[in-house]
Amino acid sequence: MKTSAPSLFSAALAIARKDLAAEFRSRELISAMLVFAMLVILIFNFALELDVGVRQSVTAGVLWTTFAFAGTLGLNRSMAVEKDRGCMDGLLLAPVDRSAIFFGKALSNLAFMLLVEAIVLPLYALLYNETRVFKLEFLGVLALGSIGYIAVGTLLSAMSAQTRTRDVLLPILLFPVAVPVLLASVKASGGIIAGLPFEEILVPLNLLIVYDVIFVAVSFMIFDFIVEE
Amino acid sequence: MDTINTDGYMIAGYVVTFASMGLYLLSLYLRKRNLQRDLETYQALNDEK
Amino acid sequence: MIEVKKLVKRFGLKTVLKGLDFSAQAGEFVALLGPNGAGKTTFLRILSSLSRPTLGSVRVAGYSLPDESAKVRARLGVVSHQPLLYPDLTAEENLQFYARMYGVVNRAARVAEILDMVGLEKRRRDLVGAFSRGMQQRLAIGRAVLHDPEAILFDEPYTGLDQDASEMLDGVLRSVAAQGRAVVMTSHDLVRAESLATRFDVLTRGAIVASALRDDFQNSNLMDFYKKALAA
Amino acid sequence: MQSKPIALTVLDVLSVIGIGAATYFALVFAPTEAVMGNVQRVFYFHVGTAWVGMVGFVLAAVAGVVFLITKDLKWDRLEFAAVEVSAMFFFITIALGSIWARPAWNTWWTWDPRLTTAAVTELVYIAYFMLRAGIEDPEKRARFGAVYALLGGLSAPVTFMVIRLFRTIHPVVIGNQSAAAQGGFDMESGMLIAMFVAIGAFTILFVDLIWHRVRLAKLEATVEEIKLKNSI
Repeated sequence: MKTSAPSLFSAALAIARKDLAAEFRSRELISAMLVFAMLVILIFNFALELDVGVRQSVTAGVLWTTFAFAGTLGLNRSMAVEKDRGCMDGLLLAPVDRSAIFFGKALSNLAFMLLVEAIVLPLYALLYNETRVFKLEFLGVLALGSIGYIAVGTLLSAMSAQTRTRDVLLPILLFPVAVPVLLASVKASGGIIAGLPFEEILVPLNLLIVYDVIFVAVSFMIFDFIVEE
Repeated sequence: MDTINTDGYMIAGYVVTFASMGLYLLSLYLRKRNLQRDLETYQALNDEK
Repeated sequence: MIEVKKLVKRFGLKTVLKGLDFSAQAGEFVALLGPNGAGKTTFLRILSSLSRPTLGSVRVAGYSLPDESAKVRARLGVVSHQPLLYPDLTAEENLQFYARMYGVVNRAARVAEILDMVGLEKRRRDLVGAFSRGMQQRLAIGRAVLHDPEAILFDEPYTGLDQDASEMLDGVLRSVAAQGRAVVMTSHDLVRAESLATRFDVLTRGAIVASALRDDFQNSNLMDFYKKALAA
Repeated sequence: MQSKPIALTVLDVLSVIGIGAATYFALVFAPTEAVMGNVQRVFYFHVGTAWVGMVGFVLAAVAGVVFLITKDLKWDRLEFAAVEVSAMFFFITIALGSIWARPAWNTWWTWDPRLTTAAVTELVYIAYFMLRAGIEDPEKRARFGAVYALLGGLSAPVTFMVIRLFRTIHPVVIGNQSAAAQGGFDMESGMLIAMFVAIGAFTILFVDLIWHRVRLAKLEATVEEIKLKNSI
């Protein structure tokens, strides 16, 4: 019987693929995130009285707040699946670098987050007749923001899952360190909706990229310290 | 331009500063005292054994 | 196959393992006996590279831990008291996933072979979440031997199983052990251990305090041996 | 119990003298600011505490990294001491900023980049304490704390740069005067002296408090150890 230890990339893909297959069957995570996201938007609608004048300036903020909250829900659930039945040990037992586990979980978390965004965005556009959210630049910022948010979120969810307070702790840990990625995304995508010239959104965009690079790299490197004993 | 009278704010600021530092020092002291008491109790327990 | 010298493990200020020496050769089936909290699970977690040794040397299949942990993991199968399976995946998908993680060549054939071995061929398309505890545990053993490991660790594999399931598990365990592997099993069920193991080690207070071969025993004095070892 | 080092006693005395001097320089020596009046005198302590709060944050991140590499719990104690002491100082910074903002900008709170970054940092500190409170094992607590201190340390500068994009009315006290800043003032030489005296005094006090806090943590560890010995 022949085996050859899989590369970091193929192990990560296997984990992401496993998560997607399980989610495709149970649909627990996505449906929870979606329902939650829609409720948040509904509440914003009345709380902020999203009429035409207000909408232009707050669309980016409303969407990002919604995605951030829904994101923590998904991150918590995705890590609980590994933790509750000890499956994390199963992953740790595989002959792959521990970074592969981080990479794999981050990939599936990102997929869930992007999927939720892909459903919420058209709904928002439909409800508020706001087609500017489909601008290519807007979608690009959405992807960049999600990457940074999910990278830190995956790392911190692995941490909070091992504490006594568990689910409650994740947003408390995540939001203060994710402030840059959320605010830069809001600033950049708000600028795009307002039709500002590209130079004006370049600064937040650069900061977003800087954050992504730093935090993807650092999370990747220090994940080992979170799972060892 | 006239100088505004803001003495009250100044006093409030210094009160807050020294109160915070004082409280912190107090908490350090109390924690230390309690730990030393614990230590003595446990050591006495150890000696009995 | 497994070579442990002067192993110390501390959790914070608590010392769980205190200079433990242990070895197991290929073909040996070692039952690790001892009361709860003696450090059996901790010991197996260190052997399986889930936990780092504080001091001492640990070698598994010729590689040392924790420096060559990936190589050790490739040659080691582990069954814990949790099945390490995903309830929302089918039996087949679970094995497929782990086969990918271990880089098993010719995946489909190997997965079919394993399902056949643990007697779950007919249930391969059923969700693991719907399996009984005994079926899950059999599948967990299948998962652990997917990559044909040189050494296998069982941590209380009988936890939560009824009589029938235990007997079925006995069969699977025997067939797994009979292939020249080194097997280490923790258990506090002396009867089960006695029928399977070739050697009995007693682990208590962080060290191995006694060791005996099956051949050393005339019938049924394992209990005496165990009690004497604990009392010493 | 380790006896108190002479250097620490010297540092205690220096801290008291330093803070006394800083208070004198701030309240008496420095000239009254022409527009804002006496409230401007909180500025010296505002800068002093903000400085040590920032230093403490960087120190915590660095100590965290050193801990992750060396696994020596003394670095964890330094990290925790740095976070606790800076959290206290940052609280003063924020409170003083708020007190200054009221007469200067006619509001208790403004979403100014520096003030907001300080507030976000304070939230990171609080999250840090909550994280540590939720973990039993001291070694794991230290590891997770170090990771979080590092993440917080890395995100703080980016937070500052991002919030600066939104708006500022914070006066730039050294360097170019920003047109957008209101309530700024030109620093006279007496004010500069008072500011540097405050920075110096708070730095001494900061080192002194951290030292005390580290000693307290050592004492905690000792008690913990004896407690454990007793329970066995």
